[in-house]
Amino acid sequence: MALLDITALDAFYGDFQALFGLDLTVGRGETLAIIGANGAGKSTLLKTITGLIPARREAVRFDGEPIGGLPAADIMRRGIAMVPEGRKLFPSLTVEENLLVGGWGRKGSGRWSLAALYELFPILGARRNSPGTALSGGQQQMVAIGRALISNPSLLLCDEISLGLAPIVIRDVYACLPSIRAEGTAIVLVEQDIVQALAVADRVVCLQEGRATLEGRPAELSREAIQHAYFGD
Amino acid sequence: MSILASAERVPAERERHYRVATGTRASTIAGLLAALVLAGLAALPLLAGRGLVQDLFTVFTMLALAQYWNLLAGFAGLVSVGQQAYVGLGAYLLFGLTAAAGLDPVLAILLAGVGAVVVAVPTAFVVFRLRSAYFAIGTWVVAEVFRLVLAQVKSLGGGTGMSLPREVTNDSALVRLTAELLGLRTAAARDVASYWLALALAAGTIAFVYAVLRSRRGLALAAIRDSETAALSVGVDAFRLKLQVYLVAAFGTGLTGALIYFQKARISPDAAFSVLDWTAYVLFIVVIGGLGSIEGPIVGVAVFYLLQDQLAGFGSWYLMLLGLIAILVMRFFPKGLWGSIAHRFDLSLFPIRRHLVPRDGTATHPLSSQGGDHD
Amino acid sequence: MLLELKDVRKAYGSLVVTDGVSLSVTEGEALGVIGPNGAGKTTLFALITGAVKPDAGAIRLDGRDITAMPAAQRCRAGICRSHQIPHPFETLTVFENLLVAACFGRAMREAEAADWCVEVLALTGLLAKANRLGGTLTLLDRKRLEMARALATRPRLLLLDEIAGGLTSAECEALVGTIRTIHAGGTTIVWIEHIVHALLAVVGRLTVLNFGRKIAEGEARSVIGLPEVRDIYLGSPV
Amino acid sequence: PGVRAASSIKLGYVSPRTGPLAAFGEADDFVIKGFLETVKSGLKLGDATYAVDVVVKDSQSNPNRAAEVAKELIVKDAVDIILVSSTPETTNPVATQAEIEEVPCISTVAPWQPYFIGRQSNPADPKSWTPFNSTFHFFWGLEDVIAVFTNMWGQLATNKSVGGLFPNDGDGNAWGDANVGFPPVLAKLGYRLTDPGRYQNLTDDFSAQIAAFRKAEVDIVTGVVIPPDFTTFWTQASQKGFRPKVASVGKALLFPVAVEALGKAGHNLSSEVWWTPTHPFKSSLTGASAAEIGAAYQQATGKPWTQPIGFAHALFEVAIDALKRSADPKDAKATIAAIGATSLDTLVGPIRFGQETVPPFARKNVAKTPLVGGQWRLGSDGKYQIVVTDNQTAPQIPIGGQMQAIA
Amino acid sequence: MATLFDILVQGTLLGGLYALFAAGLSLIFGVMRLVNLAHGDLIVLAAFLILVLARALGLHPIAAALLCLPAMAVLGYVLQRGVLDAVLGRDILPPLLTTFGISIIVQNGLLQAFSADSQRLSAGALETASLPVGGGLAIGVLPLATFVTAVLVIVGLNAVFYATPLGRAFRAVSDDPATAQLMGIDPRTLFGLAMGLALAVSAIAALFLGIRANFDPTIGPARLIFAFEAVIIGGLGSLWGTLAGGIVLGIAQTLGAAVNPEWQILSGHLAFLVVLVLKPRGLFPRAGE
Ligand SMILES: Nc1ncnc2c1ncn2[C@@H]1O[C@H](COP(=O)(O)OP(=O)(O)OP(=O)(O)O)[C@@H](O)[C@H]1O
Ligand SMILES: Nc1ncnc2c1ncn2[C@@H]1O[C@H](COP(=O)(O)OP(=O)(O)OP(=O)(O)O)[C@@H](O)[C@H]1O
Ligand SMILES: CC(C)C[C@H](N)C(=O)O
Ligand SMILES: [Mg+2]
Ligand SMILES: [Mg+2]
Repeated sequence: MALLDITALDAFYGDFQALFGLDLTVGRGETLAIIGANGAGKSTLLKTITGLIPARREAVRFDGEPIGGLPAADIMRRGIAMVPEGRKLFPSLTVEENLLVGGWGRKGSGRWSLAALYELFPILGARRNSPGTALSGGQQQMVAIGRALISNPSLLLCDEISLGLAPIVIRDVYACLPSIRAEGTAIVLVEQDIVQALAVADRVVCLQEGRATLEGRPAELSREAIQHAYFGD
Repeated sequence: MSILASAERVPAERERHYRVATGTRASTIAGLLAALVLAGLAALPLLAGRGLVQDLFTVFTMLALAQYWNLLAGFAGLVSVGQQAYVGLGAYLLFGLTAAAGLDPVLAILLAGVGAVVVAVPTAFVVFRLRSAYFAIGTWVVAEVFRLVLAQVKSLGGGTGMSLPREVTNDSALVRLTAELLGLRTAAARDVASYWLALALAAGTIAFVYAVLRSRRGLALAAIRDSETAALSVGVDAFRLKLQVYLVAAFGTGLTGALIYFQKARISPDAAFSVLDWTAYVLFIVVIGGLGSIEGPIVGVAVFYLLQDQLAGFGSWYLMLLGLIAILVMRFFPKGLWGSIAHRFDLSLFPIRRHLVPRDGTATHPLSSQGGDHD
Repeated sequence: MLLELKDVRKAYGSLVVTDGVSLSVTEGEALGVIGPNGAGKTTLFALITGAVKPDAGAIRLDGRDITAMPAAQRCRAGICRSHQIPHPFETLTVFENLLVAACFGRAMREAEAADWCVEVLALTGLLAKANRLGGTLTLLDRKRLEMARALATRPRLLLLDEIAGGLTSAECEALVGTIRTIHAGGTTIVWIEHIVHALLAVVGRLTVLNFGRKIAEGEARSVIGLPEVRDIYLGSPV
Repeated sequence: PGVRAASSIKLGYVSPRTGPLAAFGEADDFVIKGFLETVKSGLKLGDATYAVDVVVKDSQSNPNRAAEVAKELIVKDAVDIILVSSTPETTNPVATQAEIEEVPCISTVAPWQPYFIGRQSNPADPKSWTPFNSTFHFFWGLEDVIAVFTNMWGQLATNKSVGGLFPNDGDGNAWGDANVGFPPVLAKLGYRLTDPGRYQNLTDDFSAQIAAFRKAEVDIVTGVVIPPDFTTFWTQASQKGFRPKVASVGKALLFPVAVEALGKAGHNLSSEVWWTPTHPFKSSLTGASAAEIGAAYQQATGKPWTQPIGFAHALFEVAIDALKRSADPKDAKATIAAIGATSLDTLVGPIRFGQETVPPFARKNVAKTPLVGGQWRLGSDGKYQIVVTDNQTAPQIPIGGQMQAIA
Repeated sequence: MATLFDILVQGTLLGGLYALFAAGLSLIFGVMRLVNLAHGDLIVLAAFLILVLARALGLHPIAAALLCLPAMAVLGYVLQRGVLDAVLGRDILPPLLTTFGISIIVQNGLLQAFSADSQRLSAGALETASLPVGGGLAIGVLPLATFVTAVLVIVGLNAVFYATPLGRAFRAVSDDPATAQLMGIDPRTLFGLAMGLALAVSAIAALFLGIRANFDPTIGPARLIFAFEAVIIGGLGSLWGTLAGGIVLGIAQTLGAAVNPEWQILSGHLAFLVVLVLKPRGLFPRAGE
């Protein structure tokens, strides 16, 4: 049984439909990359999984249970964590508190603790008592990732985590993904940077205007196929 | 002067294909109707009884207060809980200028507005250091300071208050003129004169606010509301603009306060600086009607007035109902009654949105205003 | 010299974010700024536009000291920026977003401003979305809007902060084309960008910041090749 | 039955029914109901019989609202007379409207100075004071309460050092006024008054006043204080060990509940008494005695009697009496003339305008009713009773006991 | 000297009272950005509840307050979930108007139920007990108890806020409810808890209000402005700041009164304005404001 099982998912912003009957699965421990042009519906998909946008109950199943449209907090407590687009740190919490709050009321134990995170991102340890938002963009991204990891989720959702990072940091962030996978955590990676995404993903799904237009293993996909799936023609 | 390379001037011809439109059909009809209604209202005292004239006086003055408060809170983002400061100030200026200095009340009312601005300038430098909730409470405290200070002025009645003598209320040139013109008793003529002043005030206020909103300043106000950081970085001097709005609101509120108390003829610090009457109810009117639109306060004042007129006799039950209505409207129509209607039917009687529309047939691009279209 | 920074310093508490940076930008050039996250690049823009006041040092425009000039006035003097995190005017249409900038950033009359805005909309590819509300735009369009709005003020000095992040390669190419057009029209550009190849396609000169200090400056290709730049920023050769 | 609907008399009645002053309006329903009962078969005036209607308006304890409802009564309900009661905050805005509109207005339950002087355009300048044309008031005045208080104090041995608590409101300014208030009279009678200054109502701390009183070794505390402030003051005084021999305070001690709120510390506090069921007066409308009306109130509401009952009732007495004497009850001018000529024995005593007991400038508009002094005594049942302890100002009202110093 | 000392002591104790009124306000201001205009009326409601409990069960008001505390907490939770949740948002006006509605409903509901009579919680000897401090001066036990309670409440709330996971969650939700949900935090539950906590504190404030002086259904709003001033002087969301703000206000008032009682309330307001002109975000502004 897949960890996450999405069937015939529609999503709306008011009258505007952003996703059309999407089907998708994520296996346990699998890394899935979601790619697609701007406005294709990638962020919308993640928001629907996390319950920030309503969905039909049966359209999203996690661990075998239907979770579509449940309150976000309920969903996240079941072992899903998210690194939101734009980082979204809590300004009145320090770096350390931002990390800790990620573990609020969630199940899951495992490798990720404060100490382990400071090992992964030493700069955060050095600035643990600064307000989270006083950090630079890249540092904030690290906090956002750490905040998601600390709950030791079985599914980690990442929305454009390389956005706005210095090349060297992108490399570091991507370098930490294998150690996250090694813990058995499944990852859904929404990414513009196709090269990066394909390098770490087990499987790729391409979205175009709210529909999946391509799916496969990175090695099997040709450049042309991706190009076509991205923009249609 | 173009920063674009001269080679790129060719597409610049494009601008000739578009024009900027503001009006809607509803607004044109509304404009015509408004003119008719205004004429009718001006003639009303000739036809209707004193009761109606009296009610409309209250409605118009509350409407003026609501429009100025809406200008502050709804358009400039300055949520003040202290506009009673200027109602009270205007009122006290009226009393001081007429009873003590012997001016004609109509002149005194105008000067009261000016006086309110004079006081508002230094006040602004205190309250403008504060933002959002700080600003709200700060303005309230300032109004309390005004109240407490005026309560010390013995020649204006101190904490006891004072009444306008009959010579002031009844012997104004305008009142005498009205009495002669319509052949009325003095007391009734005073009502009619006040009514005309209130009508002029309310209509003038709406016209003025509308003109501001359609101007570049209105645009800049909206920009500041959305993001002050961005507004500053494109050259909008937010401080100056907000200051201007604050001063205009002080002027209008002071003027209205003076007119209200010309009619009440009695003043005391607690009454003139009442946060309940001159801010809480005004806030109720604006927010129930719909913040940030000109129509909102009009709808709000109608609702408020009807409730009071029909139900005030029920004492505390009426007040509880008022509370309940506030809660329910906020619960189900958070944009206010007009806000919800306008949203639902895409209606605007005072349109301010500038649309770029193709000149007939020549446009190179179709323009859509839908929320989610793709190209 | 269009813009000059002299020993500019800014600290938040004990954290020195801009540590005595001096910088000159000549009229008509395009300068790139790179550096690790947190190096102080965005802060540098905030100092230039007046959103943040320096603790020490001087900022000059055309040789005139503008260190104490308020932000809005600097815009009218010809400096305008785009924000790293877009701040569209959400309740205004795209067209109105630009109109504010043209009316206030360059004190144009409204009619003149409207024509100018249409021109900028066309250039930045936003014309078809002119009547959409700023709040309904996608990230890409928000970024376009940031740039278009800055452009609407007819700046002499245009500051762009991470405008290419999150774009597909095709979108990125289109953007580079637009920026080159603007530059070719005579506008001076300073561009902060982590997408280095896009940056190199436009700028001639590059400044590298690290921990609030300028650590390298010069002709773009040669700066990129410096080993210290690779160590602290690129991680691998481009 | 037998009432011709075509001609009716409308009385407007304004009082605070909600808000901070609502305690004053609590007896209104009872009084109005009784009045309507009395006139239910119509009022015979001259040859015609009129139906009588009372339009009741709530001032919400708010002067702005009071002015508004007065205007409504005049222009919409077209009432023939406006009756208004309870504190200058209510009477003054209403009377001001009536004066402008030339509608007859009768008011009560506010000492006449804040009513008369407070409605002048320059209350600070006695020379500018002018009488009113159509508005009339009956109650007692400061000179009466001063006499009553000093008479009570005279019954006890004190050092004649008095501390005054006067707020900056209509009552407080009048009581503390250097010309018409307590200070000149007290000085004449050999009392030393310590008046720290006008405080705002709902003050949370009286330590400054207490310190000043202690410094002056005050034996007697007086003033006109709203109930919560007096409790704050009195409690704080006890905490700081300040224990005067006498405390004679207006307003705070009018209602039994307010005194009960003080617990044991309410014993022997003294207050002015304007009306009690033991007053030897009868209603000119129904003939019922004060005792009967007091008992009827307790029976109807289950609550102890309060002083405003008598005055609310008397408002209707004066109105009906004037209408009966009016040359034309539907003509305001005639009714105003009739009110001005009132000479009536009412439930609160005789009411006559134009008497020498009122200074010439206010004589036309003001009639005075008798005032005595009393002390609250804690009964064995744990309930407080007010006992009239001084009647030198109105000997017709029987005394219930002698003044006692506060323990 | 002795008088100056007395003024400062009385002012500080008065500040304790204001801080106690303000603590609950500060808490929900900090967590939900809710400007609660009904706060004063809810305190009065709690006072009536204590009164009823004390009378019906023959309890000492302190015991009755202990019973009232959970009742108010539940009321707070219900009020938040049932009414206020729906109107909270970026805009401060809908909640402002809603709490104004609650305010007049509570006021007039109490007026219907209890009439306008003023009431008091009788605490016997405690009301007037005092401790002599030498120099002929005495400090009332009740004001002292009020002050100590205010400090304890602030210490307690502060500990909850800055040293517990719950407090972290409170602050996270207050910054960004949508993102907080992604941490598994249910904002509605937390807001409910915050309001429950705030009203529990208001039950304590009600106890001291009711013993100290009379209350009646309409007395709530009168002290609201002082409570707001205390919160703002201290800096939004800072509980210690609220205590400091209360004390600044209290001392300013007693100092002003010592010059002339006319200046008492006015000097409190002027002190407020002076503090804010010098420090526009209050004495202890919170990071990221
Ligand atoms: N709050 C919203 N209201 C209305 N429409 C929205 C909203 N958010 C997104 N959309 C629309 O939904 C569609 C999908 O948007 P989504 O954010 O999921 O795209 P994305 O694939 O994540 O793009 P990007 O790469 O720009 O992040 C877009 O057309 C967008 O305009
Ligand atoms: N308001 C502030 N208060 C405290 N520290 C701040 C503040 N703003 C920025 N900083 C700090 O200043 C440093 C520089 O920030 P800045 O945003 O200028 O970096 P940057 O070079 O633009 O980084 P990025 O590439 O990630 O956008 C960072 O360490 C950041 O934490
Ligand atoms: C209505 C009142 C205020 C009456 C008067 N002031 C009194 O002390 O009794
Ligand atoms: Mg996205
Ligand atoms: Mg940056």
